[in-house]
Amino acid sequence: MMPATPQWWRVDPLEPFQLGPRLIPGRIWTASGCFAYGLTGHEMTAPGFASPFAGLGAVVTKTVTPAARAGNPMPRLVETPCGALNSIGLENVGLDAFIRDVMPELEKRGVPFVASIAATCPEQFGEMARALQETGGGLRHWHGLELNLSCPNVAEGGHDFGKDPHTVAACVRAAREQVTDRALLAKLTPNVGDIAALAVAASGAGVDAVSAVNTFVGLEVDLATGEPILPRRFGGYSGPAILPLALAKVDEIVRKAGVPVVGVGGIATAEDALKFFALGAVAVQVGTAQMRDPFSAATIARRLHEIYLGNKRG
Amino acid sequence: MMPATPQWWRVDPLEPFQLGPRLIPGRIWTASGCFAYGLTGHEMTAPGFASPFAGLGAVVTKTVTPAARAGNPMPRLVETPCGALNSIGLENVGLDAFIRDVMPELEKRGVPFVASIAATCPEQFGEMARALQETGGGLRHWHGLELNLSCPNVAEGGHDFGKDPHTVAACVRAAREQVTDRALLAKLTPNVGDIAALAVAASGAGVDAVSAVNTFVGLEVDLATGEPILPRRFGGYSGPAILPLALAKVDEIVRKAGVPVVGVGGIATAEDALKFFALGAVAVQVGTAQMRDPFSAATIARRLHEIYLGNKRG
Amino acid sequence: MAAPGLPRPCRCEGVVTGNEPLGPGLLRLSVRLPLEPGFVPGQFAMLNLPAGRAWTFGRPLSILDWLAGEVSFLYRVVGRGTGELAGLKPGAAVTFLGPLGTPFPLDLGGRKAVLVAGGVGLPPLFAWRKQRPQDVAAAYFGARDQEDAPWPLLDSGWRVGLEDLGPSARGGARQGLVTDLLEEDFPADGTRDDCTVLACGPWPMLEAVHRQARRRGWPCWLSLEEHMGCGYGACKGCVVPVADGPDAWRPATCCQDGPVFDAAHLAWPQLERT
Amino acid sequence: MAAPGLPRPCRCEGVVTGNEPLGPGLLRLSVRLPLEPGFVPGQFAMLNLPAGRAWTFGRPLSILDWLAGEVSFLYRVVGRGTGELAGLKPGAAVTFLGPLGTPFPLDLGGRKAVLVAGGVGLPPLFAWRKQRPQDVAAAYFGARDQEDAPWPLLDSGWRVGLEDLGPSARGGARQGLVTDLLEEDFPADGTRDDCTVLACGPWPMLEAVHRQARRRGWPCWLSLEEHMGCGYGACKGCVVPVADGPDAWRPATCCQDGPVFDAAHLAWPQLERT
Ligand SMILES: Cc1cc2nc3c(=O)[nH]c(=O)nc-3n(C[C@H](O)[C@H](O)[C@H](O)COP(=O)(O)OP(=O)(O)OC[C@H]3O[C@@H](n4cnc5c(N)ncnc54)[C@H](O)[C@@H]3O)c2cc1C
Ligand SMILES: Cc1cc2nc3c(=O)[nH]c(=O)nc-3n(C[C@H](O)[C@H](O)[C@H](O)COP(=O)(O)OP(=O)(O)OC[C@H]3O[C@@H](n4cnc5c(N)ncnc54)[C@H](O)[C@@H]3O)c2cc1C
Ligand SMILES: Cc1cc2nc3c(=O)[nH]c(=O)nc-3n(C[C@H](O)[C@H](O)[C@H](O)COP(=O)(O)O)c2cc1C
Ligand SMILES: Cc1cc2nc3c(=O)[nH]c(=O)nc-3n(C[C@H](O)[C@H](O)[C@H](O)COP(=O)(O)O)c2cc1C
Ligand code: FES
Ligand code: FES
Repeated sequence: MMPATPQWWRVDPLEPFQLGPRLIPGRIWTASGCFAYGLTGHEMTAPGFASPFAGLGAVVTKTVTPAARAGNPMPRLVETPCGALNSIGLENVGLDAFIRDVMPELEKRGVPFVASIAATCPEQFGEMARALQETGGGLRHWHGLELNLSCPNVAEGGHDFGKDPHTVAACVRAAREQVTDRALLAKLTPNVGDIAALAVAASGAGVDAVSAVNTFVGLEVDLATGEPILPRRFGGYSGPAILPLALAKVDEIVRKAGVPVVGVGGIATAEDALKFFALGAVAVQVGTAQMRDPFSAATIARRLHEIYLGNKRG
Repeated sequence: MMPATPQWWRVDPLEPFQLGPRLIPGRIWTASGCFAYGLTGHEMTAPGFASPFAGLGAVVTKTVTPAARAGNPMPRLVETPCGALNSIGLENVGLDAFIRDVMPELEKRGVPFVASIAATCPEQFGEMARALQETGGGLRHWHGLELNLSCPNVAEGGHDFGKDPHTVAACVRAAREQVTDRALLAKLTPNVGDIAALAVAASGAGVDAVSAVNTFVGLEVDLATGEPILPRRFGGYSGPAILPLALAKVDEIVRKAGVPVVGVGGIATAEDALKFFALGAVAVQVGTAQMRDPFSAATIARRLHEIYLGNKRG
Repeated sequence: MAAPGLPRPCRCEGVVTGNEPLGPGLLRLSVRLPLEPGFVPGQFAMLNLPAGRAWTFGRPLSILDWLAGEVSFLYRVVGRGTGELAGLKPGAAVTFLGPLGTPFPLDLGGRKAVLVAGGVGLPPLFAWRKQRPQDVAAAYFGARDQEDAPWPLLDSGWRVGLEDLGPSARGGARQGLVTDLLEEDFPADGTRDDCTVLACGPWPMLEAVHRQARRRGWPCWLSLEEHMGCGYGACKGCVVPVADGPDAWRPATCCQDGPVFDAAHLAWPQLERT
Repeated sequence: MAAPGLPRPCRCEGVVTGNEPLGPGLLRLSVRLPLEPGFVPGQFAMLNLPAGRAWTFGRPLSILDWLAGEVSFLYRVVGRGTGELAGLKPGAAVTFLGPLGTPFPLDLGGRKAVLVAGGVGLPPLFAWRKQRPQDVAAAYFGARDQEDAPWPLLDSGWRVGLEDLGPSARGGARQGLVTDLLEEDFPADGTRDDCTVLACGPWPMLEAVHRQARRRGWPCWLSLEEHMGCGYGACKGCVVPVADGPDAWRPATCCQDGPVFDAAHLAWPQLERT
């Protein structure tokens, strides 16, 4: 009982496309935090696939901060009937280790990637961007920089940081000054009343696209105790449950702000991805589904390629 | 594989409780728009139940506006894997017919009810409240007034109306002046960055509790056409998918604003309801689940009463 | 409120006793229920799966028959819900809310019924004919082709029209639309003015049948289909425009005011626009 | 990355070939897979249901055995996932991602293994014993009571300790904890210093076993349990604190760096705090 193949789909997700100054290898990406640094899962096999990286346009790497972070206490994940809450707390190796260990390895393995960074002020974003540019400028597989302006799990600043259009603009500007020949993206929080305003601000300050959306603030209660399950009470809600919410946010941005959007949120199948493309997204990212199945994004890319070929012939 | 009976639950949901000036018959309510005007379903039977109204603390009636409204074109509902989008567009009989036909009938049948109203400016809220008070003041079963400050489906004003704390306060004040001996509630939109600020405003202006939350803005795409399914593009997202989001909003209000909350959003089982009570909600409303099964709220009330009795004995 | 005289709807869990295919993607589902309020032809039930696997909303299916504690349905697999229904084996649990809605009139005030059923629109008219055999002037069933027709339900009392007759004319089926058959049997020359049409099926068929009824001066009752949420008048998710004075209309619920409407009460300009 | 020398994990769909109860809420699941990379004892798989009914995250289960295209698991029903697994009949589809994680060492450098298993912690040690029978000095299995023990898996090579022995001493079971049995067989007097402990089971058991190993100067490998999202190192949802220099610690992943850890590498102060 699959819906009929959408006749309107005439784009090859495996075809490189221009995003700002950069030609990106494809339109199906993995989302930050759900596929680590793109160095995990290379050895995995599945019937018909060379690896989970087959056909990926980019891996958006786990957000790194200026210094390494140990993240939040356990439990960090709560499954819900149609999604999950996470409270990883931005555990990451830090910018230096990322530049030193991760980037060269991605380059060596030929993994197309977009680096994701978070900081607590515009200046820091600028410094991180400069550091990446200095070392990464020569890398063939480094395609873009995503500014994570929205992680709801970080105590210092994270929460309200990305909700203010002025701050968003300032962070973008600082990064854009440093990174001019790679695609620059701002990842927006959906936990605001007017996400289009954030997109307008980011666009005015020079991003090539916004990534929408990051997780929604959610909470789950432990019935045995009556207390929230996650140690920080709140977590980021992701997975199929948020698909209609993410689609609404993307539509708002596309129609009100006219800014290119990379769609994220609840994508688990090719059909889910198509819904974002139908609204005008230029690419999509697969998050939670990639955790369940490392071949999710590769499967989506292949299936959309097949639909594309079918429609081209037909 | 039910979670163990929560030992901390020591409240009888069937016991009347004080909410502002009014003693409300119980803590399990139905949500506005999901059980019509409380005049539907009386004749229904289910094994062990006298009617779907057994044990209900209140029916929050469908929101009425000053004049009758025909609502939006079809389709008005889209089912999603874990919830639904609706775009009813506030179809309602209008305030006059509500006062003339609905209220006396509810009184006659002994249905405890909270009237829900929506208007486009504070003055109108005041006038509607006065009209209700004039006719309803003598009714035994009229327990409260819920101001719907958040319907995302109404073109004129509805969308951004309830997002501004000042407007919220003004509407509440206008209604409070007229209705002093019934519980006054403001139903808040979750589509804002800071719902606690709305709750603070509503509380400062005199509500006895806030109802949180109304639906989240969502969108679904028709894959055949690539267009949104709903004629107004967006719809209100409800059902189990929004439970963790609603819990987060309620927790924010309780802990940041300290305002009494009636919890709404995704409740389908007694366990779901308990999660809201665990966070401090004084009552809960059942919406989408009541549409699937008219005995949902009654079943939840009975089950929580049983758990209460068990814990009292134990 | 259910109109007076209608059975009280019940909400209960039932057990599947049969789910046989009557054609490709066409099945008859039988469910044993603990309660049996009975039904009037044209009424439907909201079926769902039990907690844990339930869909957000039930699926409306017309009641085909209800005998000795067992209610039955005829349905076509079109999407998620009917697809999952088709996978149920005897013994599986389903939830039932029904009977719901305003049915076809049983008393036609002395007129004779012309029953017109298209595809899975058969159940209400099958049930009507079963309850009032003596009042039926003619019964038509139309479908796309042989595979589309639930043959075990179609005894010789039904004249069957198939858009695509195919090689073998099973059960006396004829090539053509039900409206062609009706046109043949009842010329619009005023000779037969004592009938009432009762119809259920796809929208183009209902429109055509309605035009035929008007030309013959027959009363006409149509069972309409709308996407539903609650099925019992609680959500206003299933509206049908009905006339409200000249040139004006108002929304009625398909689930409670309908699904069966007197065609004369419908707001045709609004209906035709959609 | 899987450490060099480990089999390449695969993601594929399998078919349930068996799902027998070995006790109340205790089952052995067998699944036929199209690929067979093999496994090292201590590795696990993420199991899930196919699209449409899948849980957000797979459920980690240790691999018990893998023979002739059929992989098997021993599991206890504790919640939604294992509850739904228990309902699967032969022929049902499941998705499989595995083998995953860092296993127990197979080569103990000449030392003898003392295997300690608690409840559903049995699979890794069952598999270890099957692969290296000659290297086992002793094998202990502990459980709450008779009903808690998967008897068909416990041949006479296992010394069984039950907290509540009950009326009949089945399979030579003894009253008491596994640590009591170990204490009995291996007095902490230095007479037996050539062993290595491999343990998997509930946390209090692991802590106790670790203390016993330290007292005897034995290396100690523990298989830990944490809630998991991805199971393959992608999400950092399953961290275990490991020592990082004196007094410092860093998060390691239970799914990739573990589930088996050298007890000497764990950050015990942090572990004991949780
Ligand atoms: C009063 C009434 C009686 C009906 N009786 C029958 C019957 O006897 N036999 C039969 O085969 N079908 C009948 N239908 C149509 C049947 O309800 C739909 O085919 C069914 O709901 C499709 O569900 P799905 O999940 O398989 O399809 P999907 O398209 O996946 O469903 C998505 C949503 O749309 C709704 N929907 C989709 N198609 C229809 C439709 N045609 N009418 C109403 N809602 C729809 C579903 O209920 C669901 O909420 C009846 C409809 C109504 C309103
Ligand atoms: C490496 C590893 C190997 C395991 N091997 C086995 C085994 O061989 N046999 C066996 O019976 N159990 C084993 N477990 C525990 C098993 O994974 C859980 O019992 C199971 O995930 C519970 O799922 P549920 O949906 O039934 O429970 P729920 O409590 O409903 O699950 C909710 C969530 O919590 C997680 N969760 C709950 N309990 C545990 C737990 N103890 N450990 C990890 N996650 C948990 C679930 O995976 C799920 O994401 C293992 C755990 C790990 C980490
Ligand atoms: C476990 C987990 C970790 C995440 N970590 C990050 C992160 O480090 N940076 C970031 O920008 N987004 C992070 N996200 C958000 C995802 O990138 C994505 O925006 C969100 O999960 C919605 O998409 P999904 O529904 O496909 O998962 C994380 C999400 C999950 C589930
Ligand atoms: C069909 C439908 C109609 C609704 N109409 C109204 C309404 O008129 N007024 C209102 O305040 N909320 C309305 N709501 C919102 C619900 O009252 C409730 O706040 C929301 O659906 C979340 O709860 P739930 O997940 O239990 O449905 C409506 C919801 C649905 C699904
Ligand atoms: S389906 Fe809810 S009113 Fe008809
Ligand atoms: S479960 Fe995702 S890193 Fe371990």
